[in-house]
Amino acid sequence: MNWTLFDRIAKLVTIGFSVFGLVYLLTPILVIVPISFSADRFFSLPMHDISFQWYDRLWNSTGYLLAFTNTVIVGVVTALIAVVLGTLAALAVVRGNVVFGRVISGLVMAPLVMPQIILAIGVFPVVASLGMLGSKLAVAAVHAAVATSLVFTTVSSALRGYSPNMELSAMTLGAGHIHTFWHVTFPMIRLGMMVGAIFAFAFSFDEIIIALFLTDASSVTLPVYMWNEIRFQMDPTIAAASAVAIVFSLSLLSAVALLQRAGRNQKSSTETKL
Amino acid sequence: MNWTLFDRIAKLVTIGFSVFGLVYLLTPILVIVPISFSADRFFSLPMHDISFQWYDRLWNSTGYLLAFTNTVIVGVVTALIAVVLGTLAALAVVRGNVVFGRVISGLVMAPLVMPQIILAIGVFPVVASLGMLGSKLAVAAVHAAVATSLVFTTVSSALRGYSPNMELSAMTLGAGHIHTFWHVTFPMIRLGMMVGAIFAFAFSFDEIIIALFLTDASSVTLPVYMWNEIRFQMDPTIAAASAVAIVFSLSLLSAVALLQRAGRNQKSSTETKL
Amino acid sequence: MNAAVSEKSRIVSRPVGRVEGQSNGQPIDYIGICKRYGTALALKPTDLRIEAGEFFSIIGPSGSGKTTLLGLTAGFIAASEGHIKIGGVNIEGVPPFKRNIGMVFQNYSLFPHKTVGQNIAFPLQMRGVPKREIASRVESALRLVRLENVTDRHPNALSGGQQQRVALARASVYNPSLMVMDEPLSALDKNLREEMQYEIKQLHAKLGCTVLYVTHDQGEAASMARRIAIMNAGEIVQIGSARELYRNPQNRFVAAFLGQANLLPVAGLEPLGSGAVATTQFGDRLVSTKGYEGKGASWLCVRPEAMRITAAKPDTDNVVKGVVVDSTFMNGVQRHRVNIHDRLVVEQFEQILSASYTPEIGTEVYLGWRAEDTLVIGDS
Amino acid sequence: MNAAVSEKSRIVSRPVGRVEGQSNGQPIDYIGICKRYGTALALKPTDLRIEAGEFFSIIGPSGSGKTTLLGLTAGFIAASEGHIKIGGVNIEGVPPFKRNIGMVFQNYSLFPHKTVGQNIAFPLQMRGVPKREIASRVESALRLVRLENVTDRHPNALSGGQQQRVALARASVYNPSLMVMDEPLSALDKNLREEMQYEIKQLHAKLGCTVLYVTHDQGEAASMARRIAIMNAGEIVQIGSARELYRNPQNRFVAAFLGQANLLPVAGLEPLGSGAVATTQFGDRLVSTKGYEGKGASWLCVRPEAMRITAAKPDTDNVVKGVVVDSTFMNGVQRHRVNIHDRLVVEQFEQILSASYTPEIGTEVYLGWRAEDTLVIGDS
Repeated sequence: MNWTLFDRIAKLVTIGFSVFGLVYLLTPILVIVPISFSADRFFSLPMHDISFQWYDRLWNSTGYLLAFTNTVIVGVVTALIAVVLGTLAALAVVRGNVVFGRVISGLVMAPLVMPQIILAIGVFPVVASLGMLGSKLAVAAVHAAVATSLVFTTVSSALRGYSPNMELSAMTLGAGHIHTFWHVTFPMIRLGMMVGAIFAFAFSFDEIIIALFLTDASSVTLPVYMWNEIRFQMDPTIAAASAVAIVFSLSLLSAVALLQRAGRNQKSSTETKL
Repeated sequence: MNWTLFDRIAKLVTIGFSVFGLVYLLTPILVIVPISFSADRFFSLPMHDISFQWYDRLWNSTGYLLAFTNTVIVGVVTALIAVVLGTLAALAVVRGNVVFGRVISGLVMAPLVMPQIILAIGVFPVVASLGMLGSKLAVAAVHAAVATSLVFTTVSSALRGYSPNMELSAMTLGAGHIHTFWHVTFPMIRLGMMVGAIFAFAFSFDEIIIALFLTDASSVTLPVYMWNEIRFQMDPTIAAASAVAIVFSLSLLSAVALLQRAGRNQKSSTETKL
Repeated sequence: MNAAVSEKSRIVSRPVGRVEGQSNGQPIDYIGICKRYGTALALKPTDLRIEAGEFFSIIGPSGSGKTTLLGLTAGFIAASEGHIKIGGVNIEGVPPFKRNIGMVFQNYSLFPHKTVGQNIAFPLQMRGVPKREIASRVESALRLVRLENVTDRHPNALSGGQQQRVALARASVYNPSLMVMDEPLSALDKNLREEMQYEIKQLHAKLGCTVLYVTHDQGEAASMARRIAIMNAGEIVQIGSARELYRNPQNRFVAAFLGQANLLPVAGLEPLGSGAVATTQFGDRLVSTKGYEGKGASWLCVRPEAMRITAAKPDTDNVVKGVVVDSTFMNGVQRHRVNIHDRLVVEQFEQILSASYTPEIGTEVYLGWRAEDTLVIGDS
Repeated sequence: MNAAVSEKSRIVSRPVGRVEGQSNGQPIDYIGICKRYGTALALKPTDLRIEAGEFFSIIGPSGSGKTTLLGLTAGFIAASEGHIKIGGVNIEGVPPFKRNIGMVFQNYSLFPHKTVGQNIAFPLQMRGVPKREIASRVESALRLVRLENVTDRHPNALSGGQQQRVALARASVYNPSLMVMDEPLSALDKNLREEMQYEIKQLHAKLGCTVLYVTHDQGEAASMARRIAIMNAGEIVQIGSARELYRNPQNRFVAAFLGQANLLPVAGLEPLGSGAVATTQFGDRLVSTKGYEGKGASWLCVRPEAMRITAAKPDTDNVVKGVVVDSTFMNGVQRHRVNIHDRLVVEQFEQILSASYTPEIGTEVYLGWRAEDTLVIGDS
């Protein structure tokens, strides 16, 4: 059916969205990247010279380096906590005999819908009273509350993607609980865990409000540092930092796309042959 | 199987997560709500008196009222734009003969993964050069870029949930393109569109970074206003505002849960009878 | 006989005469129609005429081109070459919603948000039929498929069989001259399927429209259609009644696709009168009353029920010796698997009421059959 | 006969003698076993003995308790009452991974991330079998199911039939004394299913283990099992060979579940010698050579192929007059539907090779059958 309404919409939308998507995706890149390579202090078109001076400055800025290191540490810790908790929750809700499965799902997903400014306002006095303001662990713990729901989602859908008979089968073949998990469950959800971990890291990498409330000068994360920088000066160093962050984010996105494609291939070949 | 590994995990996790989820969900509520009802300027336990003075002040604050109105206007416009664009994109990618369906999906989803601070930094000079800084429409347009991907997701999954034969069937029965869409496609994706619209609104309602860059005093949104308030003073009025925002967010979440349950019921009854 | 009687008792179900005022079917002509996707031929150039009011079935494995032929008929896809005439009128370029074809899909495709009544009213609304007339026609369509008191229920509240009846009512309420059915019963379980086969046959008798029935189930086609076209690899291999196709398959594919066939590989063939004598690759000389004109006479085809199994050498036209390797009973039929010449396992069926001899596994036996039940066929 | 011969030619497939050193099956006893969910009885208290090495099949509609019995056997669910003995040993409380049962699932449940070889090696690894021995046992297991050169491929790269063979190899490589199969062939298409039925029968002959085969397909059960238990509504209704169940169903459910049955409603019953004379609700007096002892003699059961259709009144024990309403041909069998007394449609089958008379639709005909093919049965 090459003449249906949907196909007419399709043609329209293909063109429209290519433009729309590219504009939104490319605007930051088109604005930020040229600035980051400009030779002038203030950006002007046409560009006179290409220069790496702002990247140079970025590389030699202890502030940016510290912020980047902090962000990566917080992101990795967030991802680790989220993967453990999210996977456990998914196993319990999807495979176990949980009485209040729906309620648990709701609780796991709740931090995702809570406005972050409110989460931040609410968590701030608690963290303060624990004396943990400025602690990277505190930031990671709060980030993990949100990120756990991301891992929960990806691992749940991986678990729903194959029959529980697979595990029953392993048991009849003589595998106890641990062996069953290790030989069957884990290989089947591995991909979901990895994608969930990347989502968790990316969320933490980008998050700014909670970090604004809970970090101090020593534990500041990259978005917060950039935010502070931009408030005081419009220095092309920030464009260079943004360009690096864009490349970093797009790499994570590509990793997810590749992992998901690998998963789809594995799954579709199962389906077509059955 | 009431003795598998998963069931043991389930028991552990049921208890663990109930606590974990409740702590994270309730912390803001437990911290914010009591403050908002306190009679004192500075909060102390035990609470001496319950008072509605901060809600009174909130209600009479022209600043909060303006910010709330702005937020709702921006949210509604965002939702409208996102529903139209997201639905068109979903129809084209899922039902149409799009050559680059994957690429379009990628472009639609891209703004969701782009760090918002970078989106804000990139979009700021563009909006400024268009002379639209402080325009609510500009904020809504940038919000819509992200929110479109949310609607795209919910409508796509609604479309994938039923067979395209449904539309072919309507056509053999004599319905042209418009009738087919109106009598078949639209009723089937209605729920997905509504859920997507709520997600879009909720995203816009909570978003702060883009709004910080693009709004001015007249177009300030609630999270930005709260952010400014909290930087200058820790006044329990902000607790009252937060409590209102929490109730608002939870209502949206409940609406989504109810709509999704309605959809599941409809669907599951189809499946069991087939 | 009149239709009202059949409502009296639930046990009774019998054919009802054609209702007056209903449409009569139109003939369909496929003229050199063909469909290419790039260089792949989904349907080779095909000529076919389906008579007005005929119940015509197309069967074949998946990927044989059935769905392509159906899509071309309904107008979902455009032909690469050739065209289709319905009632003598070329329908090339006519969109599906103007073809006035009633189509029944595999999964019913009822609209879940509309009631049964609204579902059946839908095609009438699309045709601008006045409201009052719609109500009465919906009612009589439901009566036609023997469903009542479900008008205001939603399709999801009905059983699979009931949903299929509603789909039939919806596809026939506007008196289409052609009804196309795409595996309409494959989602139902076996007993319900047989009941619905009978229902559809009766509906066809009442409506008198032409029916094009696509299925992969040969039993369904055999019990319903006047003529059956067998498709394979994008073309129609043979057309005929179930009986003709079973008794005179033109090649190996048709023989094996319809029921069970014992295929003995032929090494040499000589004419004998109007028939032939074949030497199998095992050295047996077997007689057939039918000759073979085509090229590549590769197989002797003998149906399992044509063979008799005996302990002593029988006095039939053709005899082969073998060892019983399996013997099973099912639904009144005893089935033996006999290994002949240590090289090929053949099947033999016998209804137990007429069976005289049921050998043990491992017994040496003779299989005997008549020359007229032996067919020489080609490879394709 | 030896196993090696069967590899020589692809056409040959014949039974292979039991391989030495393989396990012999163990008997299974179900003693008053029962399963309740709240107040709902999924399985009523059941006693059953399956003999050592027997191929035993359970059939029944979905929800009849088949899956519950299977889950209890494998150890996935715990019994509410009663217990199970395998080889005389009570296995109550023994977890599934210590029961040493080989289980084959409907969708094979092969591990997609392991190769075929690793899949089959898995149960041996779990049992701590030395590496070198594993390799040779995997190889011989694959040979047993006639699959070679697939050891290093992933299950997804195999066809459905090959995957099922791998699943069989994996479930039998550790010589379980009992193999439980849960609708193992339902995902395969019809031709492949028949081939695999034969394969599984042969595998059983080679291994000698006890097999519990659960299916909803009566044909599958009939062609494979020595004894069949028919389940309905949480209990075993009747146990017997396919032939016994078909020829002597104890009640209406069994008669209608296995094959086609004509059930004539009985109004009155008098003994006649060792048999009985029944008066149907239509007024016919019909003779049966078998009496009826149970309560509620409600139906006369006559199998369709036991009836002969004639134009003139035949000289058989039982005769009924009717009108032909439908006549179809399928796979060598002519099937008539005859409306008797304007109240009930009965079916009659005849293989066309022996059929003398094929009446037109609408013809008045006689159906005749013998007293010994008439059975008086109860309602349940």
